[in-house]
Amino acid sequence: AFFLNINDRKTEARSQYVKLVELTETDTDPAKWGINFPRQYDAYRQTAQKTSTRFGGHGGSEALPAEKIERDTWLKRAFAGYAFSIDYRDRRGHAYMLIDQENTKRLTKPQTGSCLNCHSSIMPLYRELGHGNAEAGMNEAYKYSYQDLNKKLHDMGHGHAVACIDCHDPKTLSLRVTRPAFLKALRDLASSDAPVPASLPSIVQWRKGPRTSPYDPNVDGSHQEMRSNVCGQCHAEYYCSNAMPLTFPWAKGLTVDSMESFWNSTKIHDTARFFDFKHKETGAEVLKAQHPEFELWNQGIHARSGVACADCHMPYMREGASKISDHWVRSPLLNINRACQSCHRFPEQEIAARVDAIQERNHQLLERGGAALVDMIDAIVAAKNAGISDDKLKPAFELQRKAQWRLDCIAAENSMGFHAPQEAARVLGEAIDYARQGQLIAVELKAGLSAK
Amino acid sequence: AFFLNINDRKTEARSQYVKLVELTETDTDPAKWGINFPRQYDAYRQTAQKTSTRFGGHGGSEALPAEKIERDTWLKRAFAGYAFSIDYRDRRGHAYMLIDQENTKRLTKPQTGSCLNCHSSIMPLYRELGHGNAEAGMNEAYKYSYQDLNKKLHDMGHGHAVACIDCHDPKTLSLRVTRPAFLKALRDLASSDAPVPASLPSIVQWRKGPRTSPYDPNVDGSHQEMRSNVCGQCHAEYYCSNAMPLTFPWAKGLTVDSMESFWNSTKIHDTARFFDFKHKETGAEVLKAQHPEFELWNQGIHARSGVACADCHMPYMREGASKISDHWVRSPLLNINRACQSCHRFPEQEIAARVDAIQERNHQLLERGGAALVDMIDAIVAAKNAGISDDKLKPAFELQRKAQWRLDCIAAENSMGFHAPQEAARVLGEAIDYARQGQLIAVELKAGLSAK
Amino acid sequence: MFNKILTFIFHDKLAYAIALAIGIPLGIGTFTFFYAEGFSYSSSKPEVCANCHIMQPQYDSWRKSSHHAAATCVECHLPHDIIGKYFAKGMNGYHHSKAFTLQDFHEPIMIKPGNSKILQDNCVRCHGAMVHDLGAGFGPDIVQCVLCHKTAGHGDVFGIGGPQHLQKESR
Ligand code: HEC
Ligand code: HEC
Ligand code: HEC
Ligand code: HEC
Ligand code: HEC
Ligand code: HEC
Ligand code: HEC
Ligand code: HEC
Ligand code: HEC
Ligand code: HEC
Ligand code: HEC
Ligand code: HEC
Ligand code: HEC
Ligand code: HEC
Ligand SMILES: [Ca+2]
Ligand SMILES: [Ca+2]
Repeated sequence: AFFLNINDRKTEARSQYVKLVELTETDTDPAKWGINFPRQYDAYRQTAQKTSTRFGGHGGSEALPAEKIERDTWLKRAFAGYAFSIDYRDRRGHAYMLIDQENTKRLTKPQTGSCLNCHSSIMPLYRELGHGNAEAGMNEAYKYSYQDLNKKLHDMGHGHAVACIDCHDPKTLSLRVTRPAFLKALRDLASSDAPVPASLPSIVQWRKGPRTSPYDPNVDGSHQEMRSNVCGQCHAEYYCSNAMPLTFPWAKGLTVDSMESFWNSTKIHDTARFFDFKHKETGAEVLKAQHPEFELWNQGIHARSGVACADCHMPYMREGASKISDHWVRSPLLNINRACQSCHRFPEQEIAARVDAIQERNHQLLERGGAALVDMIDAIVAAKNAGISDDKLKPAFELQRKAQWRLDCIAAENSMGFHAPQEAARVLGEAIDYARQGQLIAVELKAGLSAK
Repeated sequence: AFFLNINDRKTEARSQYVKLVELTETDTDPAKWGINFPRQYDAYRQTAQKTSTRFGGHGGSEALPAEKIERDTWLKRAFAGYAFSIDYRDRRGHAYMLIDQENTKRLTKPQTGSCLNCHSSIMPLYRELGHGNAEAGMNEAYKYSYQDLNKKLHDMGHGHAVACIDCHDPKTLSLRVTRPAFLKALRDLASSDAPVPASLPSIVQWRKGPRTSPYDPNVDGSHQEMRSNVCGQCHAEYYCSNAMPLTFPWAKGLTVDSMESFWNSTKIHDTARFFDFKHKETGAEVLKAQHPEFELWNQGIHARSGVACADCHMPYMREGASKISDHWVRSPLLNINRACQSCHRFPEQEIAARVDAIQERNHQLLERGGAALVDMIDAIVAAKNAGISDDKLKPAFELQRKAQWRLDCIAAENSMGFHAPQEAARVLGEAIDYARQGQLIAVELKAGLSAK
Repeated sequence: MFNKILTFIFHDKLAYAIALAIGIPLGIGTFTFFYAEGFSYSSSKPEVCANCHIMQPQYDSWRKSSHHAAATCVECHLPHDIIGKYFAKGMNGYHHSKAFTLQDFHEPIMIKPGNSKILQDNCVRCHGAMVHDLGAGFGPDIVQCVLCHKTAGHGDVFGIGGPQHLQKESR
């Protein structure tokens, strides 16, 4: 029967590879795993290759990816006074994640150890900081400076980019989520009454159950869900500083609006309403969005249809007599036949054209939003120079916060709208409206008309 | 069946029926066709039934569909000074098309005979007006008043709503397009170098060919294309008045932008740049969009994938051993299993939920656009009252024209964004931006600041 | 095996009860008998499935699918351990016959969870060697093959009257 059959295959799967080395929870070095799984390891190392598509991969040299903030100048205006205005580049392959972090000029401003959560194989270090308890460890990490914790990491010999052990159980090889911030965020989401994200039907099940033990994707999640969760633990919006432990804003849901209301109801430095930074030119307390891939994808039709990150970014490939997952995690556009055509039986150029049409529309609207944002900032600055008080300008600041959050949610998201085309466009439409409204208020105030 | 090809089924269907009566080009009365094809006729008559979905079908009583302009008050502001501000209701079933037209209060303003093009079985009348040539007839029709031509129609005994003969050849029963305006529009589009619409690959073929005879969907179009063309001859943006023959703005392409540039480069009353009406409150010369279903659907993934109007709105249904097309043309949401599940093997409620999510997003953005439009109109009026000259306000008028055109293209389209979700949202995003920019200019002028 | 019985009980208690009570009402009984017996000696003859005009579309599409030479209906849709086979035939036989007789089934016909499991089982039965890495031994809820290989048995699910030209292109 089906179940028996699978169990047979489980033992089969384990016994199938020749186990040349024992793997344990402290084996962060992919090279050692590579001895048992040479094919996955070889692909994994490919992530060091330079790749580039119209919007994906990265421009610039191999030495250093292109500066986003130089290409899209409105970004520099938006992040004025924030580390991202110093240095903000194209992302690149997994192999670079630690180096690129160590080299970013954003570190010229003090950064926290939490940064390492998604840029290194940090679990053993977390466990040490937490005396065996990883979550406790994460709640210590933010108190360290980036430099100190990064040194600790290297000293312990775990100075690796995301490694096998971050997604796999070294004994059974099953997929698993290790990052405490992700686990806590889903725990809170599950126990709230927020709408269940499309990609996590297992939360619906859990809510129906006795709820004796808190929701845990590693226990309650289906295998197909895990094929996305492993990515979601890093490709997600977050806040990380030495003010509080690394936080994902998911307790009210994964939409742009529900994350915003989470941040708005969060306190920082005990008293103040949460904000990422005070905008240098206007003084508005604004939010910064970072790579909300997991969140935006969840609003799209693919997540709804049970299509996982790995389905497109790690498609199966034939290797001799068997199939393996392509561990060269990269843009699916570099691999359309495997990444898309098993489900979409259209010619490759037709599929590429569909993506381009979606991304082009999104890009147009994003540029339009950028222009509106800059106009708003100019107008507010003009009003300030004309002597309008911050108190009067408060409504304009609120609108800047709203507009910038929405614009950034799509700009920082890395699929140029593909993961959820209509939702991305809706969010940009709102961003444009708020930016123009903010501009109007500033103009009216400056002109001495009462802002209606 | 998945592959069972339609031509088989057509012959199947045709060879099935016992020809009890001869049918000719003057047999507009569906009842007579019904003698040969009782099943299609029975379904066809069902279009007289009241149907209603969240956004589809119509509210209001059977006697009279609900007034759109009362429900969405911003529409009334947008159409101030135009017939649509007098009476603009929900659409309903095909059976009503002639009655509803005859009864609309829009006729209190003089209307042309061209109106009948899409509301009646007009072809015999066109041929008479054109001495055998239907297109020549259409080019006469606009000179008649609606009342005169409608009387002629009834006198000739062709006072029927869209009838079998409008979509079918009475001899072979094959699908065909009869309306000259549609044929001319595609002819012009084909011979231009505008991008080919997704739904018409046959134009690509024709352009490759010798081009000896002009493009004609009845000759060059594939069967699957015809399953949409028959609808596109009416569910399309148009201009019709006694100033020029009925016109579809397709010579530069089917996108919102290319139709706009077609109208902008069209002359009316010989000299002036084309416009539908002068806005009563602002005096801007604006455009009116009508039901661009064919155009918007063409921007969506379904058209790209070769999915025809008839696939969703006239799905095949099994009658015993044979399959027939459901001639009760209506909202697919009333018929999800046949309309959608033949391709999407998801539970009905999941499919309904997907549509609702798409329409809800679109509706939100549309309402937001309506609000922006009203704010702009208010601001322009305020500026006028403050004595700003129309000359100074010209840029604001231009923006009103752009904003209103885009907003209307999505508001007048009848799928609440479903036919092309991302494109609809993009267009609304632009509409919002232009409306707010227009408002800004008016505010700045009023405040005596130079509009930048 | 037992799990499969359970899945069927779960999906059609009524059918289960009736199937066990061998004194099945005659009309359906003989139908079921014909259905189940029919296959025990010609168990790989798709034509038998196509006996039912209702199965014609699947038959036609199967003949055009990548598997027409590789697998027959029963090889994908019936379990391959003796008891399971008969039990499933009994259930499907009863169920489909009833549905066919009463014409009360949902259209388009869609596979039910119980039969999806059998199907998945059969994919793996033939392709185990190729896919035994998949899921990295994760467990019972390994990815469903049909998520990506919906076309294996019947080609593209474009739907009746669907995009003809694309069906050609996509070959
Ligand atoms: C249906 C296929 C699909 C799914 C599912 C999907 N993506 Fe993508 N993803 C894409 C495409 C297509 C792009 C655009 C690539 C490009 O522009 O080159 C993209 C882009 C990206 C990028 C930027 C890639 C680059 O080279 O710059 C990241 C990062 C990403 N996706 C992560 C994710 C994550 C994390 C998930 C799951 C939460 C996910 N994706 C789900 C198809 C998918
Ligand atoms: C431990 C954190 C972490 C995990 C887990 C993770 N990523 Fe990433 N990913 C990153 C970082 C950091 C980068 C950027 C690296 C850089 O720019 O130096 C990145 C980059 C990428 C890129 C861009 C690659 C390129 O060539 O531009 C893609 C695509 C991507 N990730 C997809 C995924 C998918 C799919 C998964 C899950 C299967 C995943 N990631 C899991 C942290 C992670
Ligand atoms: C929740 C996971 C997570 C955390 C925490 C995180 N990053 Fe990243 N980081 C990513 C992912 C995913 C990418 C790749 C996608 C992208 O570039 O948007 C990335 C990309 C980068 C890049 C390369 C692209 C760029 O932005 O120039 C740098 C540098 C970087 N991160 C630095 C940092 C620093 C410094 C911190 C701490 C303040 C930090 N990261 C915290 C996940 C994270
Ligand atoms: C495992 C199956 C699967 C994979 C892999 C997959 N898709 Fe899809 N895709 C779907 C499903 C399911 C839908 C929803 C429509 C439907 O039900 O057919 C969809 C919808 C789409 C749509 C229309 C929706 C929209 O957002 O406009 C596009 C475009 C698309 N996919 C492109 C891609 C591309 C590009 C890739 C590869 C990078 C890809 N898909 C990979 C299953 C898949
Ligand atoms: C993929 C399926 C699909 C295709 C193809 C499609 N439509 Fe639709 N159409 C819909 C759905 C879904 C709605 C929304 C119905 C509702 O809101 O009740 C709709 C709404 C409409 C409406 C309003 C219906 C009502 O009851 O108010 C009209 C008119 C319409 N479509 C015409 C067309 C035309 C003309 C074409 C081809 C040019 C077309 N549709 C192609 C699915 C489709
Ligand atoms: C001769 C012109 C004409 C043709 C051809 C035509 N329609 Fe219509 N259609 C109309 C008119 C006019 C109405 C509105 C009737 C009314 O409101 O009284 C309408 C209404 C509809 C509605 C709304 C029905 C409801 O219950 O609200 C749908 C859906 C629709 N048409 C789809 C189609 C499709 C699909 C085709 C092609 C198979 C098609 N139409 C062909 C003119 C036409
Ligand atoms: C190119 C085809 C076409 C032409 C020309 C046309 N209509 Fe229509 N008409 C339609 C379609 C399609 C619908 C249904 C979709 C909708 O209501 O948006 C419709 C709906 C209507 C309705 C019912 C809904 C409403 O708007 O209240 C009225 C009344 C109507 N038309 C009157 C007219 C008049 C008057 C004219 C001439 C000025 C005219 N039509 C010209 C195609 C056309
Ligand atoms: C608005 C357009 C339209 C009108 C009006 C219309 N039909 Fe059809 N008819 C179609 C379409 C589309 C098909 C599907 C053709 C195909 O795919 O082969 C069709 C198919 C048919 C068929 C072939 C068998 C089948 O059902 O697929 C018959 C017979 C038929 N129609 C008879 C009629 C009769 C009788 C009337 C009038 C009572 C009528 N039609 C009115 C559009 C229309
Ligand atoms: C003849 C086949 C066919 C029919 C009928 C059909 N679809 Fe689709 N649908 C597709 C294809 C093909 C795609 C594009 C994605 C892909 O390649 O799978 C798609 C994509 C979609 C998507 C994702 C794209 C988007 O716009 O978000 C939705 C939602 C959808 N369809 C809903 C429906 C609904 C609702 C109906 C019925 C009213 C319907 N479809 C009827 C074939 C069909
Ligand atoms: C007596 C007529 C008949 C015969 C013979 C028949 N079927 Fe069916 N089949 C049906 C009907 C009716 C349905 C729809 C039942 C429903 O969906 O409730 C169906 C549904 C199915 C389904 C999908 C629904 C489900 O229960 O999962 C599968 C798979 C299937 N049949 C396979 C087969 C195979 C394989 C054969 C030959 C071994 C076969 N059928 C022979 C009438 C028949
Ligand atoms: C009775 C044994 C058998 C069963 C059951 C079976 N297959 Fe196959 N399959 C084969 C053989 C033999 C081939 C090679 C045929 C060929 O290359 O034409 C094949 C080829 C394939 C291929 C490659 C050709 C293609 O369609 O792209 C795929 C994918 C595949 N099978 C998937 C599946 C899936 C999924 C299932 C279950 C739904 C399944 N198979 C059930 C024997 C089987
Ligand atoms: C970013 C997450 C991630 C990282 C890092 C990762 N894997 Fe995987 N791995 C996956 C996913 C997702 C699958 C697919 C699992 C499934 O479908 O059940 C997989 C599957 C596997 C499998 C099962 C066979 C296959 O290819 O599907 C092996 C073996 C494997 N990985 C080894 C490794 C090794 C060795 C490394 C380090 C060099 C590694 N993985 C790093 C995510 C990851
Ligand atoms: C997430 C998508 C996905 C899932 C789920 C999946 N496959 Fe595949 N499969 C693929 C892709 C992509 C290829 C093509 C690999 C290549 O060409 O290198 C493939 C290839 C194959 C092949 C070889 C096809 C050939 O060309 O000979 C077989 C057989 C196969 N799969 C069977 C299965 C079976 C059995 C299952 C379920 C246990 C399964 N697949 C699940 C995506 C998938
Ligand atoms: C290679 C494996 C394979 C073979 C052989 C096969 N099928 Fe299928 N069958 C499938 C797959 C895959 C599906 C789709 C399941 C899904 O959608 O989850 C399916 C679905 C069905 C369904 C459910 C309705 C539908 O169309 O989705 C019926 C009925 C069916 N098959 C009957 C048959 C009949 C009768 C035969 C023999 C003529 C046959 N199958 C041969 C794999 C196969
Ligand atoms: Ca953030
Ligand atoms: Ca118009």
